[in-house]
Amino acid sequence: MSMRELERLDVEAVRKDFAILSRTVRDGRRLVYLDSGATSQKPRQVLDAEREFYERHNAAVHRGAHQLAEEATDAYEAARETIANFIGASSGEVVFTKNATEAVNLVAYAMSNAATAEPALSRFQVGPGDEIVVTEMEHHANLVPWQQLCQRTGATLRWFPVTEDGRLDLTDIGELVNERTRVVAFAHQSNVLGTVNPVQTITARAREVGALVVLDACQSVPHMPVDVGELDVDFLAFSGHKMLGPNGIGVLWSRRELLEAMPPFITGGSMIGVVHMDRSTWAEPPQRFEAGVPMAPQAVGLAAACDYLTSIGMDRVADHEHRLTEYALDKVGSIEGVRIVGPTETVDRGGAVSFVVDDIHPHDLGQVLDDRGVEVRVGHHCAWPMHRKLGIVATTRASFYLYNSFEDVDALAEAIRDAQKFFGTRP
Amino acid sequence: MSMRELERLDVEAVRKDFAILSRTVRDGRRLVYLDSGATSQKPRQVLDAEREFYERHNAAVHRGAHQLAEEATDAYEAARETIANFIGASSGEVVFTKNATEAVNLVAYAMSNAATAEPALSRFQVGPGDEIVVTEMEHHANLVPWQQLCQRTGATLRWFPVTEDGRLDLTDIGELVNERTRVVAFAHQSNVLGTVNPVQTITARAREVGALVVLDACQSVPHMPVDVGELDVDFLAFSGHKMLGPNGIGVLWSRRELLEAMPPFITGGSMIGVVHMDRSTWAEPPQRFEAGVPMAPQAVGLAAACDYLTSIGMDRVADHEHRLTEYALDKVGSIEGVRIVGPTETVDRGGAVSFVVDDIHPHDLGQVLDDRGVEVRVGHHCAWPMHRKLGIVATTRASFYLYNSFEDVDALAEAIRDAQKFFGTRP
Amino acid sequence: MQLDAMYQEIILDHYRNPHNKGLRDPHDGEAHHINPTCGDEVTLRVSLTPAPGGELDEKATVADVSYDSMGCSISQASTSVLTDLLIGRTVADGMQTLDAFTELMQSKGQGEPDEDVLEDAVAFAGVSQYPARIKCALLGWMAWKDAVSKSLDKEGV
Amino acid sequence: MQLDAMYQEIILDHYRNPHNKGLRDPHDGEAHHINPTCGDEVTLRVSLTPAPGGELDEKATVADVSYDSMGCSISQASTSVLTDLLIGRTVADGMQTLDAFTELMQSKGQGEPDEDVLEDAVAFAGVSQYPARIKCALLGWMAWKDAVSKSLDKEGV
Ligand SMILES: Cc1ncc(COP(=O)(O)O)c(C=O)c1O
Ligand SMILES: Cc1ncc(COP(=O)(O)O)c(C=O)c1O
Repeated sequence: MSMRELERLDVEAVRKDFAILSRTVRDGRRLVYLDSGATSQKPRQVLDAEREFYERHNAAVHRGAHQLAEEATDAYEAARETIANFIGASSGEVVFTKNATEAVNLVAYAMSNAATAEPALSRFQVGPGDEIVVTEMEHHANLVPWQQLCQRTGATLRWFPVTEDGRLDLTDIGELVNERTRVVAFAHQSNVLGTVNPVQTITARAREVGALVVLDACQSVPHMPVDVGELDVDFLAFSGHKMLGPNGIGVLWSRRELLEAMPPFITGGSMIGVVHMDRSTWAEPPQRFEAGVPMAPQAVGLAAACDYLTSIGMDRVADHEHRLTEYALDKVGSIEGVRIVGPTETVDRGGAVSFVVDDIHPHDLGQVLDDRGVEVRVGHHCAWPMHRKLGIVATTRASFYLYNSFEDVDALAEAIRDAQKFFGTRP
Repeated sequence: MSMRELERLDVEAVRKDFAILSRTVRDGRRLVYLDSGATSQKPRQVLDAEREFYERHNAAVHRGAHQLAEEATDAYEAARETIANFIGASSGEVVFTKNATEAVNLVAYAMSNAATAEPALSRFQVGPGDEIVVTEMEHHANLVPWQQLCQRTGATLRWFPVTEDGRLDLTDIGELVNERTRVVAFAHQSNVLGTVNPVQTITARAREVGALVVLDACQSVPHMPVDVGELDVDFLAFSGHKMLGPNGIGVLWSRRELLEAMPPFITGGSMIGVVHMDRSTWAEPPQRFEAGVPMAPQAVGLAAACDYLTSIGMDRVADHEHRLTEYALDKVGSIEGVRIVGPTETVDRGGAVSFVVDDIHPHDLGQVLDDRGVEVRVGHHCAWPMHRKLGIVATTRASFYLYNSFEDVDALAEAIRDAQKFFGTRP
Repeated sequence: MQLDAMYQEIILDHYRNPHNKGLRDPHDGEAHHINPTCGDEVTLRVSLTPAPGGELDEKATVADVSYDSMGCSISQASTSVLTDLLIGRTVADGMQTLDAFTELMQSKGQGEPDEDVLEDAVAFAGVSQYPARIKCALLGWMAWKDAVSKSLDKEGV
Repeated sequence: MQLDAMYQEIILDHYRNPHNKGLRDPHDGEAHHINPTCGDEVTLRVSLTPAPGGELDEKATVADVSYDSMGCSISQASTSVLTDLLIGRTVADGMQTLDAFTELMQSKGQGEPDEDVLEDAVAFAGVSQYPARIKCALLGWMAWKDAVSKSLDKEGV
């Protein structure tokens, strides 16, 4: 950050763009939405852009030659360009999927498809003796697809352990990532712990052994400036719905050269070169990976979300969340009987704050919070093995976004104390 | 139909619900949208339902315990119920996908996944010596995934030929569908020819040999009453965007018992039973097949589309299109130099009317039509092998829906004659 | 406040002082159930006594229900209430009670529970207003159903 | 009417009476390109003459371009115009013309084509307003580029 401090984000102004934030819940309580890690709310600019597409330009993209089809195709491809710019990529490197989960599966299935295909695809092939490395803090979306790839191909899954304080244990990286490793897949930022992982250290080792690097950026792209040019990974996956965009759209980014070499995943219309009854060839990327009529209105909505975030500035969004997180770690962490799960300092840490409260099960805690209008998530947050490793069944997670205010954190802290009173675990 | 003739559909009233239909194209021409076979337009009721979800109830479904998450989950599951009812199914048999293409791929990949899994899944396993039967009139979406399944497993692809007049040639059905056949996949209605295929004849034979039947209902569910109880197929796939619903949502229907036995396709969050680092178990269907945060707003929109169609009555929609098709076959078919590709009578035939015009390439024809505001589709319509079989490179297709009027057909016929004049092929 | 409707005293009592908790032998069937959304678990055992001269069938009596579990107040309390309700009843009666309880849970707060059948379990009526918690309330009951059917199966073989 | 801007007389003339059509020998390279959205095809051959004392490189002269094709007026006419423009020119000149033509196609109707370079091909300016047709106009040109690069490659081996 420059000398001049970053101008602060105007939360009240931002909140006006989100109609849902002015509704009440449970007997007229103000909605305190602290579940953006699961899905974000959408500003009217995004909803308007999507609706405008439907009401003015709707047609099947890349399939028609009439004016509506032209306009729809233009809108779709312009959206791709905007989204590519948002992550410092070029548009030919951005593939649209339905969510990040599909994006990770796309890579994992392309790899097992390569296993039964021509030898030219050997860089994507895995089999017995090969290893795939993940981490113990992965979301199921970046774990189960790799388990399944191993199951289909006979490769072996290995993983970085998580330390007690919620960081990756890289002690054995030299052994764990070795010449048998074909893929290293990990989260940029943990959706439970908030931990921002050391991309460069891991990527550097992966490069030494020639492994492909898959980065789950679901919790980073929405919350901090991300530039694929700086990251030096091979694949990057994220979801639109977590970054103010519509549901039903996700992104797989990869280097052009890799996409050009990679076999397809879902097959059907619009992804083909030539089709005969018994064989087909493929279109160039990104089309090769976008079979069927795509989610053009959602792409347009996601581009509007990128524009919205850009107009505020991702630096500013990150700064705002950083301050909220600092405040929450302090406010919530200092309540007697509350323990933060994950790093307690804001270094290399984003705005997912998970915690346990002595003698109150997260489900029961969540119920009291909900009764106070405070909407958090309880459970294992699709990171079950990590909870098991930390010896916890479930946690309560508050996660922030640009529309959250310091009062939201106050409401959270107060509701936690209410729950302690309600269940009689604290006076 | 009963004695009393079905009350006619009020096209003018319907058109008022579709904002886009009142726009103009190319220098102020009235928009004559004849490309609903590619994608349909959306009534405001659908767009309103989706927006209402975003502005009132948006949250990640099946993942939260707070009020918004409850409301979102209720809305999502109520939508599933509505959509299930629309096709005479129960909601536990309806799986949401991003489009019909994903739905077909889901079945094809579940089958190759079964091939590397426990023997208990043998009913889904295919391999060398096994056969999969499709037809020569399939859309790429119901052809390429089966080619790829064969490629992955060593099974053999076979197909029903298409006759000169655009019907399936069932002469060799007894040999083609035999005891080696594991799957028979075909379109309920051709997206190019309009042909409605004899489901019962094919299904009866498939049952004799114990093959699974996959029906591509992309062009039937939007246009005629479809009841899975009557069809006796195993899988049915269709897309929301072709039936007044949003993009980004499709449906795979299957019998509960099959879904319960079938292994998953895309893996990740919300589709699991228990997750360990090295292995996972699966949730019950339909969740098992819906990994990741789903497209809940789109499901809600699609349910609103079903409600819209139900309120008009699918009988009435079918009747309206039937009369439009009859009129178009006559009006367009009687222009000198025009040849209809596909059945020229309306028996077992839906409202896709494809044709060729002597000495005018479809691209050039489409250009003139577009100039007159008539939006049709030109090309192979993702049915390239069928065009090759019929000895045609490309066709021009007009396809109808409930918002099309007889004047739209007149505009089409007039524009075709204009094109003949423009290119000097007719006086 | 709606919270009180949900967390009735009876529920909190059972939660703080669960009845019949701990795994015991002998048992005829055991089931382990997990709530996949939060990871809560229950291991539950059933011991049955055949009706005089009969087999381990619907007419058998539930001699004991023992369990070990980890979870929220609702799942803990409902399993505790279950043991009170079902120990000493016939399997057939137990299944009826299960049906009544399941129906109550699905009533979205509109159910009128039969206190003669459900006894303390009527306290869970408020839970039915919170769809995400219904699974919690049913966790032990589903395990019971499973454990019983395993007990009967075993006899069947 | 915008149609006339697109279907200029020159284009329709070339469409009705294509120049240099038909596959001829000898040839140094051949390419077969297909437009995947409509199935239109072109097979195009290039015959090169090395510059005096030189090899088949950038300085070689395009001695002949012959082709067989199936497609719409735009793809037919643009391939015909291509042959007129490129036969007799050096490969380097041809590549420059290709670049100029590609740029024109991507200009969305805003291009100001250099008539000295593009000659008859300026008639295609109107096509650039119709994104779906740009592929048609470029089909033969892409095949030419491919066929030339195959010719040069061959020499390289
Ligand atoms: C007959 C048929 N099958 C499959 C599809 C594929 O549908 P989608 O592109 O929505 O997946 C279509 C439409 O494109 C179709 O008409
Ligand atoms: C870290 C992380 N990875 C992957 C996902 C999966 O995203 P989606 O469900 O949108 O596919 C999520 C969110 O659920 C996440 O937080």
